[in-house]
Amino acid sequence: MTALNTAPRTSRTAPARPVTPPAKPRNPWRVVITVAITVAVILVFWSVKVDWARTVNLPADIARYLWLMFSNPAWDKVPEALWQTWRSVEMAWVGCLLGIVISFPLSFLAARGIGPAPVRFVLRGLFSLIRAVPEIVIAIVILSVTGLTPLTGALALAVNGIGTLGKWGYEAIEGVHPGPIEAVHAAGGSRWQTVRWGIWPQASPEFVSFWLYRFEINVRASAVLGLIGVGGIGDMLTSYTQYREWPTVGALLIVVIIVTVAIDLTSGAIRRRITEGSRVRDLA
Amino acid sequence: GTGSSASPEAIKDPTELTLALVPSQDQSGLVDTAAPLTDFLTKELGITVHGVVSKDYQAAVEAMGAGQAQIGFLPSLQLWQASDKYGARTVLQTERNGNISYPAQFMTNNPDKYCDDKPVERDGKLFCNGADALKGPAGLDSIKKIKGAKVSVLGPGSPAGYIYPMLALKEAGLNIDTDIDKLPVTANDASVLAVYNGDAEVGFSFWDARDIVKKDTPDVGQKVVVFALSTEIPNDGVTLSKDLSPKLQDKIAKALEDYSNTEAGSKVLQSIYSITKLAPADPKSLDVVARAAKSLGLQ
Amino acid sequence: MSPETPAGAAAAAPAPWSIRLRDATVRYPNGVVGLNKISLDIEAGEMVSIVGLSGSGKSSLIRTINGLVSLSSGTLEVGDHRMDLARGRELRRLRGQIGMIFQGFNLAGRTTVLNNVLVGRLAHTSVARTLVGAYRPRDRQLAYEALDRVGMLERVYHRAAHLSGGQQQRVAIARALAQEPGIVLADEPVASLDPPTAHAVMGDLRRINRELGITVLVNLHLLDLARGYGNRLIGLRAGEIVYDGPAASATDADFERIYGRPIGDQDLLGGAASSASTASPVSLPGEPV
Amino acid sequence: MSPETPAGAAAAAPAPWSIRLRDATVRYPNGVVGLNKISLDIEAGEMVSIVGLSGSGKSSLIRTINGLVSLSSGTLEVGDHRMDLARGRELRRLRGQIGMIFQGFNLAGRTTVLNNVLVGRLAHTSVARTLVGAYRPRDRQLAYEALDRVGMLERVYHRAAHLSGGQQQRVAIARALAQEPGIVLADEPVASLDPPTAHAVMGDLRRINRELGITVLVNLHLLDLARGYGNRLIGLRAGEIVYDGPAASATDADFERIYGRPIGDQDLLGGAASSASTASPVSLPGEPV
Amino acid sequence: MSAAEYPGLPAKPGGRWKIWLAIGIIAAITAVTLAPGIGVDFSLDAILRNWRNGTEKIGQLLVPDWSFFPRTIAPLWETIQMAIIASVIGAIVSVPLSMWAARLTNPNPVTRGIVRTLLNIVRAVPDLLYAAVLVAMVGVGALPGIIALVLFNVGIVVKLVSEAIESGDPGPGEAARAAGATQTQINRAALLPDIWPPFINQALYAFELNVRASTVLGLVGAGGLGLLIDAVRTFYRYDQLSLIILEILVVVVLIDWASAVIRKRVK
Ligand SMILES: Nc1ncnc2c1ncn2[C@@H]1O[C@H](COP(=O)(O)OP(=O)(O)OP(=O)(O)O)[C@@H](O)[C@H]1O
Ligand SMILES: Nc1ncnc2c1ncn2[C@@H]1O[C@H](COP(=O)(O)OP(=O)(O)OP(=O)(O)O)[C@@H](O)[C@H]1O
Ligand SMILES: [Mg+2]
Ligand SMILES: [Mg+2]
Repeated sequence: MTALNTAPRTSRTAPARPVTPPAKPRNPWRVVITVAITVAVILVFWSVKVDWARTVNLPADIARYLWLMFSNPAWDKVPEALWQTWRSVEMAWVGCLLGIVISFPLSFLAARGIGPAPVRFVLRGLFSLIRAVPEIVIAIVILSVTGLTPLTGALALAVNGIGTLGKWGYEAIEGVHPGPIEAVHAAGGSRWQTVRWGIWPQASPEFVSFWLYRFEINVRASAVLGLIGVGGIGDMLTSYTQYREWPTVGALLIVVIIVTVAIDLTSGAIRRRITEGSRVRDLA
Repeated sequence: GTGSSASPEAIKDPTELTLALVPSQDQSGLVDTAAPLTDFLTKELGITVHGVVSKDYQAAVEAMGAGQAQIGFLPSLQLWQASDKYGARTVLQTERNGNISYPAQFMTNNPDKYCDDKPVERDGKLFCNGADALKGPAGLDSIKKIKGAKVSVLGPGSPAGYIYPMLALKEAGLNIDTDIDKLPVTANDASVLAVYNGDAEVGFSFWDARDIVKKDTPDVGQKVVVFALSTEIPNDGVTLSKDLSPKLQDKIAKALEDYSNTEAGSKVLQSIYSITKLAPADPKSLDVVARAAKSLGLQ
Repeated sequence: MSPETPAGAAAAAPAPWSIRLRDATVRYPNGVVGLNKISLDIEAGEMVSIVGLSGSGKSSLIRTINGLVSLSSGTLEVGDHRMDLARGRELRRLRGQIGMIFQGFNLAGRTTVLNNVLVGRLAHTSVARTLVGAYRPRDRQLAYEALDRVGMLERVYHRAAHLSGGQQQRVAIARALAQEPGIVLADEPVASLDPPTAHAVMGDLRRINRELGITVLVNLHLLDLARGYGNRLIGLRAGEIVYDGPAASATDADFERIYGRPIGDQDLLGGAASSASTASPVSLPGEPV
Repeated sequence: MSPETPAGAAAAAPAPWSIRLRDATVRYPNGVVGLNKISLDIEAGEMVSIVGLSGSGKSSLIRTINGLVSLSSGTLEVGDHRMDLARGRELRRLRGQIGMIFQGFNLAGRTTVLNNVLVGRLAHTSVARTLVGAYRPRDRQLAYEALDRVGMLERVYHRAAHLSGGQQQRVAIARALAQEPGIVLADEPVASLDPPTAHAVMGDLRRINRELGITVLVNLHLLDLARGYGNRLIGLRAGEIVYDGPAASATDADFERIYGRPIGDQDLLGGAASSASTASPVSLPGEPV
Repeated sequence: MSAAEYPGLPAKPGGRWKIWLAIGIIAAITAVTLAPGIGVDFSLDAILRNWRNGTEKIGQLLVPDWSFFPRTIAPLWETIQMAIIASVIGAIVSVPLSMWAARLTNPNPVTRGIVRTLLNIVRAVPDLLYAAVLVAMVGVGALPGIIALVLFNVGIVVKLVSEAIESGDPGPGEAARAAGATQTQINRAALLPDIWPPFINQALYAFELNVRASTVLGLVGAGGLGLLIDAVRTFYRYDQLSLIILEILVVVVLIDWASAVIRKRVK
């Protein structure tokens, strides 16, 4: 603080008296929580047995594996890779669609201010439960119903999707700006009218964004589903990785990357189209 | 998917069959499809047979239990579980290069400690303590020295990566809970690499998992020495769901066995499953696995 | 009274409504007192201006009247109905009769101007129609009329977010008009408008008050507008009514009471501001807690 | 001239700067023409009010001057520098000399008032200091002074989002003052303030103009404020200058030209609005495309 | 129609066909993905016939074996440990990357494109593959698991946060730009304060994912719940599996609660 008085002053703006701000408010809880979290993280880092020195060679190793994979990719595996990619995409699509259809109404019922408290509680529990069950276990339960078919994969993805989409959904709904909701209330709108004209116009871009992202996740989740035998590009990738056929892995990766980048670009374009209003100009 | 559980008296055979093939860990190639095999069976049985390659043991067994798969090519422990849990019948056992069984191997990167003799080289890989016989059991006297060492082990469902080596240690007088420092891995190649990289002093795997990682680490045969082999583990085999009538079961078993005896059939089986022959199963040989698993307190 | 407007039937022009507050107190969850024991009678068909410093409770008063903020104590009657006791369908029906123009517009930015105005018809539209957006022709017609009235008809299919501040303000007014309300509550409806537009909007509010007899309450920052357009002026300070009387005859002393400091010529926006060069180290008025 | 303010050294009081536009045209990417061939000379130390309908280009003009909107054609000189050609470090240094008060405040709502005001010191702060938030004591001192000046010092550690509209406005003004600017550009700085506060803010702008000689440009909706506080008045219509002259002597005919329709008494916010009962079906002025 | 509807009403803008086109495309893709042979072959019949199998399995999962609890403590702790480390490192790395990847915080389309493409690639690679390759590089143990999870986290957090940034308010950034700030300063001083709530939210979500992704950790020998799940699955101990799921559920609910608290506080 002493520095304030010696700070060079210009003749112009300086008020006659030195300006002292009010005392900084203290928030003991904040300090306690920050310290607690920091200490916990440090303890965890300290307690885990990891030889960090091993990461030194990582760049060289990465270069070596990249060379192994991409110096001479096994192009002959590409047709099969494309077929398996289609498998992944179709399971992802059906799973995503089903997940959306089911989670969409549920996420509204689970949002504060829309669903009655008991319903909300049950639904949130359900979403959490689904997210707690490992994918493979969900797949095995469904497998006993629909067998070792891609349908099982799609259904497993759908069930899984309900957990995440439901959670994202009610979070997005609760996060919308309250103004338009208030306007609907003030005009005498009922609960579902509020949902349609107070919430949905605001939350729709987020929803679409989550749906597209979920689709992307589903395409990649086929690695796990591949284990049970329903195929997919992820399964092919891990299999060849386990057998260390790097040229094939390289070719597969090229396919995967092209496909997922294409999905990302498409979804980005769709999202931009929806949120157009908040478009930002690039400035000099 | 087809079929549903049926009462034993009046079994109506399904109009479609599903064959679940779980790749065995000790095969060198990669199984993508069981198509040649299912094509053959479809023709032979007059019933459409779909093939599915599943890499998850539990998924395959549960599929058989729920009537979603009727024919299973499963590893030994799962063969036994399918029959124990769901009444499936193990009909055939596979033969590789004339063997109907295979050993688990104990590997080390510290041959000075575990080898009583000088390691010898076979096919570019080192063995000691007579493990170069390539037939178990061998060198089991030396495994007492594992006490206190860091050991890479697979999941408890793996006969070669867990059950048999652990049983051997137990029989050698070690307490498997306290006497060794377990480094869990989930695949045989990882177990080899753990020893190769020095993360573990000793590792378990099927014989000879070093071949898998040889492509990346050509010197694995020199750095990782196999110093003991466990008693022989039964090969994988073919099991049939109880949803099938005994008549159809026999028909399938016979068709497969005959197929493996033809030169063309043997070639197909070799290509997709690295087996040379299918022979009638001896259910008792599976009991060994079950007993091994039980004695480790896993059931 | 009780203007029943069953969905499907054309609504009759609603009778103007009175507003009656008795010892109304609003205490926000964080302890701030927004309104402090206010008693107030507004007759059907009055046009009332409300002025006061920022934070004096103007918005709180307006929001209390249509039930967006609930009373901590006291009673509120709107028309013949106990607004403070109304719940569910009854509350929605009452609110449907009260048009509200929000300080921050409260438009759904990503949907069209038309859809925003149609929100004003929700109280008369079934949920099924709402969900698919299939409003009846008569409701659309009312929306067009309201937009026409504020000069925004040509923007009917634009996104609300693409409009300038003044234009958004006008859409918000159209939404309230589309309700065919018995009462209009306007929270600083001209804050972001240029003078001609501001006067047009105020004139419009006065016109619906005079021609249709709708009760109108307007929060204003501009004293002259408050004086010029209201029949009655209410001054708030720290959640209490410090002035209540005819608008035209409010004196400088009254404003002094409302704003808590002497009001010189320079404080009337119309005043000769050039005389305000006295501005010494600025002391801005603090708000009431 | 060229006020060099290397980071670390104390800034000398900047000399007031002039602004020179020649045939300046701003065409937005969607084809809308914001400014149409404007030529304008503003001398150092002037205080200029800019009025015009909503959408007439007031904000575009202000934003052009500090380079937030770039010219489609024409030239812009600020002080001795070609602002339209400046890039990178040079552009940032020039902007550091121009304080800007935005129409929508543009505060970061989730951080403190102090941090928002310190944004005004960024041009004089190294990136490293910014990253860890370690502003120099002198910069902090300038921020406190600026806050003190607008009466917001006691709120220094409050979150910006927790302030009322008028308070946010004042924080935004403090941010501009903390820059120690040579030019202040203010885009409707009093739109959400009550009259006493509005006059205090305008008085403050006039004071920095008179005492420190800082060039000030203010966009205003209120004719009387524009007339009362500006030395010079510029009227915009559809992106073109339709009036430029002394503020005090602007006539009703001039305003008529600016707003594109006759200005009666009722259009001056101070006028006797009660005479405006003529309001037939309202015809609101349309904006320029 | 619209012309007659109201005098002076402008014509409805075109472009509604685009919505129908989109619906058509979605329907077409769905039809293809459901087609027998090349598609998923949706069979309601099988579901109706065999749904009992599924409820039976779920029934088995509903009876946790509480006596198994002591054996799950160590693996649970190990999993949480890994998850914390990976989340913290991932979060720290994600802050600058998110800003690089969003238009609002990085107006340069070239660097933005590079970062986004790299992150797309990072996300495209299955975590199992990372684990397999990393074991060969840095050996077995916690390290490859942590690295795999960090990559996984960065991919997700950066994607979600950069999207949150783009839909945010550009105003404060503009104010800082007008005050002569560099892009880095703008990001730090004006935009970061409003970004951190979604950031914390996504980082917590990634933490939850990490707990669930423990199978990856198991694969590379870091132990944890993944390995235990594999073990109990091998012997069909649905009762033990159910206890493990319950434990993960507790963690998930706790994280949910934490992120709800944070959301409420920063609103
Ligand atoms: N939701 C709320 N929670 C807590 N306090 C509130 C809330 N809304 C308003 N207040 C407080 O209540 C008091 C009255 O606020 P109100 O919005 O009615 O003022 P106002 O007269 O409309 O001011 P302005 O002219 O700035 O709009 C203020 O002190 C304000 O801080
Ligand atoms: N970013 C933009 N992109 C496209 N058009 C714009 C943009 N910003 C402004 N415009 C248009 O340029 C014209 C001038 O806008 P400007 O914001 O300068 O008006 P203004 O005089 O400040 O109006 P107001 O009083 O409502 O703030 C308007 O027609 C407006 O729609
Ligand atoms: Mg208010
Ligand atoms: Mg403007």
